[in-house]
Amino acid sequence: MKEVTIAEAPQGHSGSGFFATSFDEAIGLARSYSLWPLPFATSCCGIEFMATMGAHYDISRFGSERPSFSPRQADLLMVMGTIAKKMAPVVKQVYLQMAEPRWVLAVGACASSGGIFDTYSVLQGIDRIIPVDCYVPGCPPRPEQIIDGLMHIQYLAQNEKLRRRNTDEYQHLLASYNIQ
Amino acid sequence: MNPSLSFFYFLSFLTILSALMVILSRNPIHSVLYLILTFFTLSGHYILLNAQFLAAVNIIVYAGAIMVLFLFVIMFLNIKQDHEEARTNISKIAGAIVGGTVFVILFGAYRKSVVPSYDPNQFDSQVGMIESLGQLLFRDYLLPFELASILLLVAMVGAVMLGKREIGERHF
Amino acid sequence: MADIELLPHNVPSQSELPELVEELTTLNLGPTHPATHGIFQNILKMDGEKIISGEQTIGYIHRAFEKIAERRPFYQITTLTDRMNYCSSPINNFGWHMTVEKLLQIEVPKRAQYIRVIMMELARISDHLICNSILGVDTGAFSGFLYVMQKREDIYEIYEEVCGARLTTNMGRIGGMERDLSSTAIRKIRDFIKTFPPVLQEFEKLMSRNRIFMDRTINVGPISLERALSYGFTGPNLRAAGLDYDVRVMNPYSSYEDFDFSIPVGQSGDTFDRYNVRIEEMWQSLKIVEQALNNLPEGPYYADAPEYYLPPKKEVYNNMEALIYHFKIVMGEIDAPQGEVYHAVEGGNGELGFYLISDGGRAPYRLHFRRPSFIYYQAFPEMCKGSTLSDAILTMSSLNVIAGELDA
Amino acid sequence: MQLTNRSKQVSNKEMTLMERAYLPAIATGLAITLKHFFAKKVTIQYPEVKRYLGPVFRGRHILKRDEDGKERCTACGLCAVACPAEAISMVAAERIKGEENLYREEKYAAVYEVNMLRCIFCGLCEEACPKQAVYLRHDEFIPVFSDRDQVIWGKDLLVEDMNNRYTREAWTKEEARALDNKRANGEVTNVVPRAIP
Amino acid sequence: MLSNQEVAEELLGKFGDQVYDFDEPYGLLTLSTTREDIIPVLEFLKDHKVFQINFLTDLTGIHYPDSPGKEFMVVYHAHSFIHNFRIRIKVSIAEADIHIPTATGLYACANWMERETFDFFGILFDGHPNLIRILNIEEMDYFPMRREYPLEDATREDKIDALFGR
Amino acid sequence: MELTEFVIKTITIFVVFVLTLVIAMYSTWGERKVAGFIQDRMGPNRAGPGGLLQPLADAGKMFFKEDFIPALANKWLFIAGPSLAMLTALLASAVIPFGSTFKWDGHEVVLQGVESNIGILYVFGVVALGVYGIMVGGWASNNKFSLLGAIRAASQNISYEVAMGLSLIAILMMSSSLSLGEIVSQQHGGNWNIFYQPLGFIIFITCSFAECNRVPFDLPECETELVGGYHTEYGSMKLGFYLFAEYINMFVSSAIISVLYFGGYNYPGMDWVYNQLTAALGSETGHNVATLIGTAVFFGKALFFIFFYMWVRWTIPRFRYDQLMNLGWKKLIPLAIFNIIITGAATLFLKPLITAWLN
Repeated sequence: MKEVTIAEAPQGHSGSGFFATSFDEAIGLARSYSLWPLPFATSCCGIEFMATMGAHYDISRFGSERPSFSPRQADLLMVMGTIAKKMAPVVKQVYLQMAEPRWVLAVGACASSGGIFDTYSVLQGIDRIIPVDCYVPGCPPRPEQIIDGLMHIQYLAQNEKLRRRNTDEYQHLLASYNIQ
Repeated sequence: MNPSLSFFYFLSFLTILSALMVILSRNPIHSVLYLILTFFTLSGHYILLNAQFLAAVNIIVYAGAIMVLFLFVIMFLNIKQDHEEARTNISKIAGAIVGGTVFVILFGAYRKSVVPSYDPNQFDSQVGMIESLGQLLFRDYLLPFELASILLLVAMVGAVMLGKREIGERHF
Repeated sequence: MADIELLPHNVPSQSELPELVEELTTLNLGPTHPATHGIFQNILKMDGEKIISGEQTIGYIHRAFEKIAERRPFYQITTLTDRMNYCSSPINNFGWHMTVEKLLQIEVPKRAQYIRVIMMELARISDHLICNSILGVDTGAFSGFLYVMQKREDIYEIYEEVCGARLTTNMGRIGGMERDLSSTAIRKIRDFIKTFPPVLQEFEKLMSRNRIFMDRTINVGPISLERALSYGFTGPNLRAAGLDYDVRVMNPYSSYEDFDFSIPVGQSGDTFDRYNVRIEEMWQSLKIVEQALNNLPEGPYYADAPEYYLPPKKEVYNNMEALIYHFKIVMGEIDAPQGEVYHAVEGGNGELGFYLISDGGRAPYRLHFRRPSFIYYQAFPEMCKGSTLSDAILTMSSLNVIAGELDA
Repeated sequence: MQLTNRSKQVSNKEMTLMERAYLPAIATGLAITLKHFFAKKVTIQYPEVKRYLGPVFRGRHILKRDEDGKERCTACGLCAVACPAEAISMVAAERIKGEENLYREEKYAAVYEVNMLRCIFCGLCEEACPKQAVYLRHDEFIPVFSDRDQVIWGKDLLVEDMNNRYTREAWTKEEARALDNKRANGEVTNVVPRAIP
Repeated sequence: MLSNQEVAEELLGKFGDQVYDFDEPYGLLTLSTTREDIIPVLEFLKDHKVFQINFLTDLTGIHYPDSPGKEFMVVYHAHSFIHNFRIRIKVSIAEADIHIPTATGLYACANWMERETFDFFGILFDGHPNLIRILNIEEMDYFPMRREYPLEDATREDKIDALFGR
Repeated sequence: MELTEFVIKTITIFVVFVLTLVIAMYSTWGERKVAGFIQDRMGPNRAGPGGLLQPLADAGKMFFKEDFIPALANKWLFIAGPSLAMLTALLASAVIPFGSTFKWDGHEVVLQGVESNIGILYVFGVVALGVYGIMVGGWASNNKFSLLGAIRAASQNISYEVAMGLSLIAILMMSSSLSLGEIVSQQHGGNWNIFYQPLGFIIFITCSFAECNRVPFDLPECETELVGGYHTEYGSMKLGFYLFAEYINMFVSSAIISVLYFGGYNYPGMDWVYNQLTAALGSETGHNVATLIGTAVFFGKALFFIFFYMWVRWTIPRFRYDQLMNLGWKKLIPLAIFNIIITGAATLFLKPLITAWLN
């Protein structure tokens, strides 16, 4: 009954040094193999995400095939496709609704920087409204590159301290985006 | 005190508490949930009385179906708490009087009634079992049983007729 | 850091209590709802599960294509059309190129036309595959989707062989093709023709005659022919309503008159009709691809129009004239005549029109895309009125609204 | 209404008795999925197994050097103009004496930057380059970035490494076509081995 | 098969000099009309027993800032499926009086196309049931497709504009 | 109560509990693998060999995810929802007979949590309560999609319970007992109820699909319509409980199906195996080994049905709400009643005839 034994432990709020590093690592590993993505697919990259989900590339190998369309259940926000300024508040709200720990993957040129759409209506990269952990170049990126991005997020998840989300640094990062 | 007696007291306490909470809680959803809890504890009593079948049916029918519908309806209507204010003092007083009268009558009835005791040596442990229940229902009380079922059928048909009426449509 | 004010947008998980006063609830479908595929919003007034009325908000990925087109030389607009209907970008590309060729009055050689037909029909297959399999996903059958997606992967492989990209192909050039079909590409197309039918048949077996699927789709989101015409339906959705209008037959372009194929039509314009029309169109497309491949003429794959088509690299090195043309074309200084052109092709979703006004400059003076999705999506509230939420979602996915095309 | 003689009615909404009974269709479906359950899996185990990218795949940018290791780019700026995403920028400089072994032409790009997040890999720069200097590699793509600062790639990352030169079967589409014709006629048989079909 | 000549003559007969500027660029019958007559012309073509030009293919606007008094133009493309005949009708309007009647009464599909045109150019379609922005955000205070407004997002930082006359 | 008996009972209950949990846990892995294999994919294979640590990874992640309660939600009920779902799901496994008996040092231990004479009614009661978790959770989330999901779940479960109960009555008429242990032992050897009750079986399995909210009846949570249905607002382990409860329900209904229709731990030729084993290993050990084999057979059957659930899920589309109701009320209930009549007629007339003919 692994769950029960874990559940009795407090959630990382007690003093430093309470958790052994190996425990951090175990949870990091667990997180990294259970990154449920929220596919925020708006355009072309979303079609490539279908290919990534498909039989040829199959992101389920990484434990990420359960797309959580509800932000509460997602660990990884995959923003795929152009984010217009009209859409920007929605993206931000979805990000706000996600529970910690959350990661953001900007897939494709449009989401990362606006791509060719250097226009009045397009947000020039989602990192202007939410913090982004990983950018995937390409227009659209190949599924391999999307998987690369996912693996990078896995790497981040594995190397993240359990308490990172409570640090001043992280709070400062969020504050710079006007997120409390 | 033997274990089943202490269990009886515990159950009774829970029953009364949850029954009280049914009428005391302000949120109708909570009321329904407490009512379900009451049914549970009542089923516990049935089990103590060695009537497992009744206990199970009580849960299946009341807790499992009827209360689900109650909850269903309340969720749909979503009665908000601000409707509390609609209750005037008169209704409160009337409620108190009615409740008090019922309580007094019950208490009087309890005082007058004789609680029959049983003889452990002659007690038939199968009396609450499904076989004896079936014998009773389908042999001794067959007519009332069938009448009740017809009554229920009529009620059901009526409910369907009433509920199905749509705009611009008349059934009767 | 730039900050954007939070607008009172309703994301599904943020909703207020249902109103008690009127018994209607308002349900926000989108823009992050899974069935809207993340791009538009439907505000539905519902009575229980029944939809009373709907209102749409679109523009969530408006990218100002038409404005960009006014600033880009003709050849760079291909990168825009690629991203318009990204499920079938070659059709968009070639449609644009044909428009410019019409303006410049360039005659494209037969071989290039046939290659275009092959690519466009493959694109149509991939477009319809996505639409129909997503319809399957929305009814809850996920496996069929992944079975046919494997074949779409094959189509992408063919694209990749021809142009080097999977989705945003940037495949054609004004005056012809960027490249000829290589022998590998031809082999892959032949493989595809051989291996696709069993997969599509399997998909049909899985879905088409399954009663659950039929019950879910028959009489769901129907639209009468009259209303469909009034709403400007074209393509499979119009054909499902019963009119056999197909640009490929009515105004043949790119040698479509050479091929023998039929136009599938439905009966009452419901979801099942749309599904069946798309399935049949895939069979017809496959037929066209086969014919085009078998009759692929020899010859050049680009027109003899040195002012508009980039010269070979070797020429650029050695030939002064070619070098000048090269510079002129890349700088966008080609001599486009003044004039206005409307050209339409049969896109994945219907008549994809390009209305181009040129004032002789390096970029179009005005370029307007007639985007079928944009035009017919406005019929959605009427189509889903009175049906349930589940029906509305199937109607939406069977309409195959592509966000890039919708919002442009 | 019928406009052409090519129309074909395709939608049959009548259900047969068998179709009405739910179960036969469900059984067919189950049979199909069971067949797939035991079928060979098509999945490419990506990080370990890499998929063949195609001979003309448009991947990572590279600035070619010629055989002597001299940079081919002459900073004419055609690629920058051709770029629809306006992702390429460069600063031209005159070659001074003693740099002949570095740059092939008299003018060269002192700075050549590609914004990898802007780039849409359309291949127009490769097509525009009159000096055959910029190419999109067919065998490699851009890695993911974790930071905004890394995305503008300068010459240090773009210029070809002479120790690990980038080769291709054919450098231009004309060459590719000629090669393909030869291959189709059986004149060239050294078929490059492919990673996976 | 319907010829351009036939339709043009019929229109001239019905509307006289209210329809003018007949042209056939690339074989497509093009004509201009006035703001007052556009709806009657469309209606006439739609209800015509023979022509049956009853499909509105496209509706869009164009901005000509350099032609005073005719700064804006609304272009209608209509189509007759029966005859496979296309027609293009143009209406010029002035910036000072930027109104034109709506075609939503004739064609349901005109609704969004007109909204789009309004969104892009600010052309007001009188009688339109719901003339609000469709693609851009509600808060936008200009009409982006007018030629004087810039295309680019002003906040882009990663570009050197001085390069080669971009 | 004797102490040893108490200890034995405790151990049995604990084993049943753990087994249920482990099976449910690995069902999540199984579901993903089966989905993958059906769809020509690999399924999870990075977390541990063959992805075997996947459930642990999910659990680990969920426990350490931020525990979030929406501001407008009803806090207590929001927490009560998943707890109720989990509770009711786990309760049902108490009466499942996993095998016959263990003999040990003179004791005879029944491999069943609780031997009750109303076992099947108990299961029914618990299943009937299962809907509360969903309803309470869906309502407490204060989200329209959740509420819609909850309402769908409630009406669906109530409707299909009726048909399920009616289809069961035929079985009860044949076995004339409510005890699951009794029903199983009546199907000794290959004498399974499925041969007598094929129609009842089809109705029962259809209804059990509906009770578990599985495709084609997964309307309460269907992704494409209601985002996540009743668990839209749930994250972290609360969501985990909901998902877990679904898999436990699946296991329980698979077990019940194999008990009711496929003879539970009975298999053809078990007497022969029993005799061989007792002859070879002595009466006690032989008996225990035979029991173990029976238990293994039982789990084999239950796992097959879990697989069947998944197999169906990844094959067919789902119903629409009104079609689901039509199917439940207008098709399955009449069919079930018809089945009862047939069974009654058969037991009354056919059985004596056959017995007479045989004699």
